[in-house]
Amino acid sequence: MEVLNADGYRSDGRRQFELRSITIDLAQHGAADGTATIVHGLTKVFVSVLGPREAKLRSLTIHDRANVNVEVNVAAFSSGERRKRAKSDKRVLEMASAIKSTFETIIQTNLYPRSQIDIYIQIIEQDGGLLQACINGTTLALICAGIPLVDFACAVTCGVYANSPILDLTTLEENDIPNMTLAMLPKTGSVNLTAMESRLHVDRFGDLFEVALGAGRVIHEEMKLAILAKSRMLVAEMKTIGWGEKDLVD
Amino acid sequence: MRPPSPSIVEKEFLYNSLKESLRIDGREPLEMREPTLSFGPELGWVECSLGKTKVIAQIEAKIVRPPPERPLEGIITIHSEISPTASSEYEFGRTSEEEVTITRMLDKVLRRSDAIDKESLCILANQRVWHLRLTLHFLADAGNMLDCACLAGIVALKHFRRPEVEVIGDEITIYPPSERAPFPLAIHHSPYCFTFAFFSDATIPPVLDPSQLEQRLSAGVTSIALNAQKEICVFQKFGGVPLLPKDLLAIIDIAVAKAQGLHQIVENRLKEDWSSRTVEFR
Amino acid sequence: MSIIFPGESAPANHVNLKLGPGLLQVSSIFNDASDGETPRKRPVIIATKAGELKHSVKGSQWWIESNSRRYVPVLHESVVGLITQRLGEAYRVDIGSAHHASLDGLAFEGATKRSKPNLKVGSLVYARVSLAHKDMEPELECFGAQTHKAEGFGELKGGFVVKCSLEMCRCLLNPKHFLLPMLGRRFPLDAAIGMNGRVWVSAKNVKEHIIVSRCIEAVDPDGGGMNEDELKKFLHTLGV
Amino acid sequence: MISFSFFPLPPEPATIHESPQHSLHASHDMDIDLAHHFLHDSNLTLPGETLTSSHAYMRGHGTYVHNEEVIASVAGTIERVNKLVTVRALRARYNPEIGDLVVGRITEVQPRRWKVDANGRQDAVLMLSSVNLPGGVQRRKLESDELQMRNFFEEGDLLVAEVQAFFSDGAMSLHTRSLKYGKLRNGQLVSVSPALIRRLKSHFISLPCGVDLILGLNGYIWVSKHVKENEQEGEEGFDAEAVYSNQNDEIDMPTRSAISRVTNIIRVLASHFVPLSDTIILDAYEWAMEQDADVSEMLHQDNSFALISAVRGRK
Repeated sequence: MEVLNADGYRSDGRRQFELRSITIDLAQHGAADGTATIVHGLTKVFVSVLGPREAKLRSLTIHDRANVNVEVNVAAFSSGERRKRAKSDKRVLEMASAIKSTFETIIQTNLYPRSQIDIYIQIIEQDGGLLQACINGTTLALICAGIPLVDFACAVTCGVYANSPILDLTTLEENDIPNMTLAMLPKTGSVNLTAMESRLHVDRFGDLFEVALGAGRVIHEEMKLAILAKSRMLVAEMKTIGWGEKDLVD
Repeated sequence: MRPPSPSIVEKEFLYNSLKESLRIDGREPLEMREPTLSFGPELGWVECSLGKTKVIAQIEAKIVRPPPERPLEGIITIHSEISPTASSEYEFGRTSEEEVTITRMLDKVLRRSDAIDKESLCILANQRVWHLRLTLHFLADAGNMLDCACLAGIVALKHFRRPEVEVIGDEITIYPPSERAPFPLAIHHSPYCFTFAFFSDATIPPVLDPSQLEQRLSAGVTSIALNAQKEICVFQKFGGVPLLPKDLLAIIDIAVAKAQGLHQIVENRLKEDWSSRTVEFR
Repeated sequence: MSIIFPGESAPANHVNLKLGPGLLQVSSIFNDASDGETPRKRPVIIATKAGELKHSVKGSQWWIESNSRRYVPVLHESVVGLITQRLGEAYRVDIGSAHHASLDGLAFEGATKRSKPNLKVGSLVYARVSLAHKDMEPELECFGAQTHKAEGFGELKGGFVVKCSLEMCRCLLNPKHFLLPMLGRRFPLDAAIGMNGRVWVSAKNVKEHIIVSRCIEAVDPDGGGMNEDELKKFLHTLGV
Repeated sequence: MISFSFFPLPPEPATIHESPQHSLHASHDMDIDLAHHFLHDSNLTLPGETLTSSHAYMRGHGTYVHNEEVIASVAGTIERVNKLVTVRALRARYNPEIGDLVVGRITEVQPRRWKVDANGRQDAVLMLSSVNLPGGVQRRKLESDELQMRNFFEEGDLLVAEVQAFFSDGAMSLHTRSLKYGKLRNGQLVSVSPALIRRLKSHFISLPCGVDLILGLNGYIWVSKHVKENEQEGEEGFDAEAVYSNQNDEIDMPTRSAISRVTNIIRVLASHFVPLSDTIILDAYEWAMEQDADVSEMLHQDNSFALISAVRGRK
């Protein structure tokens, strides 16, 4: 499978630094505090956030901050062939603990002692960039839930083919070339998560980081636009039927 | 009873001492504890300890029929359950987060990185292949069991010898060590894992091979597994204090330097043990 | 020095015998065939721990010297505790024993309903065991038994805490032991030694704290087990 | 823990944000900061956006200070009140203040206190000493009261109470020591986002259609049968059986349909993020009566849009 052909196109027609199309739906679902669905190309993830709320198990509470709890559930139909994953599948558990520690530093947990913030991630379709979609979806859902964050966490996958970086990989590309998922904080341009499990020479990392941070900023833009659109819509709704002055005491 | 989190006195003392680049056990911030490797009677049995952290790795091989989807490759399985013997933090039955991290890291460092050539483990295509079973026992957790386990795993694989096997037609004869010298595994490269602990206070430098107190008080760890040929197999930073790319590149360079040194220590130790072993064969 | 193992009987008999840790009185049936009478029950002292059998000069007090790390609370022993939880008035304190001890908010010198020390979760206290019973949770107090004065008890601020074996703590409390005087000659140092295997140390700077904690770990029978001159050489390598 | 899920509501107007492929270039010359110029025209902000320098302004809710900059930590509207800058999140969990009227559900009975789910960050606490005891308002608390706490409130009971204080970790302490507070019956609970409920002079509302409303500031709203003035438990006639009884009165059909109609109105208004007040609910109710649409159909997409535009029209 040729990752990048002679005139610089990839197998799905994208160019080297081109990201897949992103669709973000921030509609409110059920009793969750914040919900978000994000689609990167064909990878679709639904995240719902509940909390900060009373912890189910008092033993899990921490006396000076909130306890972040992440659960990832992979739909059996999400990848090519149907595969029912056991509850104790180590790969899924590792992804959940990676997301948990990524957001434990971003969420201002010290504001909610002895409470719990639950993040439930449902993977609906996967075509590469799974951890990327989960992190971006979680950022959106947390913001929709009104939970204070230090910054967005914007994740992107990047690989190396013929010594030059490639962005936002599909499953085929992920299985073929060495790749890494990277999550960054746009405000400080610092890296919060890196996950790489394929062999790559040390010298490639320099420009890999640089390109990945650039891509992170672009994804940051898309997420900002989506949230602003929703915020403006909510504000507009509240303004049209304003308050009769007489019955307001403020 | 989960061990209580460290006291405020220990927390403040650790931060102050690290600000002066002093560590409680007298090491430099970027100094790794000297690994001591002691080998068992059989080949493929090693007890590796970093300071008081101790892990035993042991390899068994048996011949099995390969799964239909991979007829030409041998099978490597890794068993790494952390029992309460390591520290009261771990409970039977419940997989702790630490155990998930270690198990996944071993899988990435020893299996997914193709450190061992699986084709060489094939005896007779889709008939008989070698099944290597690496079992790890965690004896004591004095911090950074991850690096200790990875080191024990790779050293055990390098120390293991499998019996010589001859195939005529589809008739397989296995020669016990007393008859023919046992065969080492085909190892492409040997990756070593290095874990750095970072702290929320930016003035505190990152610390290599954290002790238990440093690990518990750190604001996130970053693990890098790489071989002596400067190829990184795993680069894993799950959350913790955000770092600028230049800081990440800095610790990569440190890990590269450390890998050379560690590789040398392991090779010498293996030679030492090999020379002391008299394998007589008729 | 006679080593005794669990189950062996100890030659301890005295009119008012006092048994220390590791010894147990059991009444076992002796069919003492020699004097032909019916078997009489005679109290026998057996050991329940392995260690060195020791007795006081007059032979009225017997005990076994053994080393362990799990602390069993004993009345009026001073311990270094870690506050793990605050329940209304009282604190729950971890002293390394089987159960958490409880320390009342008013168990401090001069504490009244209004003015009482406000300890946070995670702070260290030096306290005296005021209740130690095998069926009840141990209780602590932060003042002397008779004088009700602080006598050094209360919150421990700054410094560093070292974990070591119980025997090491007993050695440190023994004035004739070489370690503390040797360190004291090199730099000023104060320490709160808890019988529960935790020693709080306070010195001028970080380097000295590290030296003290490494020396304690080196001399600890469970750790390095160094004697006096080995320790001198070790101190020399530390540049002190 | 009993939690509520909504009647399947029509999704809000499309909040789907599409970004076609071609616009996404991670090339380095990506300088048009689309979101940036949106930010300036409205006083909306996002986490990570710098608001002002921390010398000029004091930081309030929804912000934090880093390198002498006040930075937003939530997505919402910026409010600058002389020297204080705060960001009010559009949709967030209930942020309690002393004196707030809240509706809650008992989740647990503990020694001398009840734990109450009040849509807060932690379960609120209702001390036994903060409730009215049978036999006169001023009666002192007895030992026997502690043993029969379930005669007052038990798990699952709904109540209306007032926030009287906060614990050190921010948990609310409630009290029901007034006759208008206490156990709720004869009605239905609906939960909306707390941002839609503003502080009103009185949160006890009687609609002319024979329905009483309690707008809890924590977003829990109780819709119940109207209780006439004289029937309400008078000051002196305080009898325990009435206040803590779990028995619903007889409710006739018209009142039942009125209650469900009002509840559906609230659900439709909330799903369109329309702030709630008695005038709006009453307008909507009159409109709904004119359409004499069947109560259950009110939640259908077209009906709810019709209702919203009608209510907007009458403003």
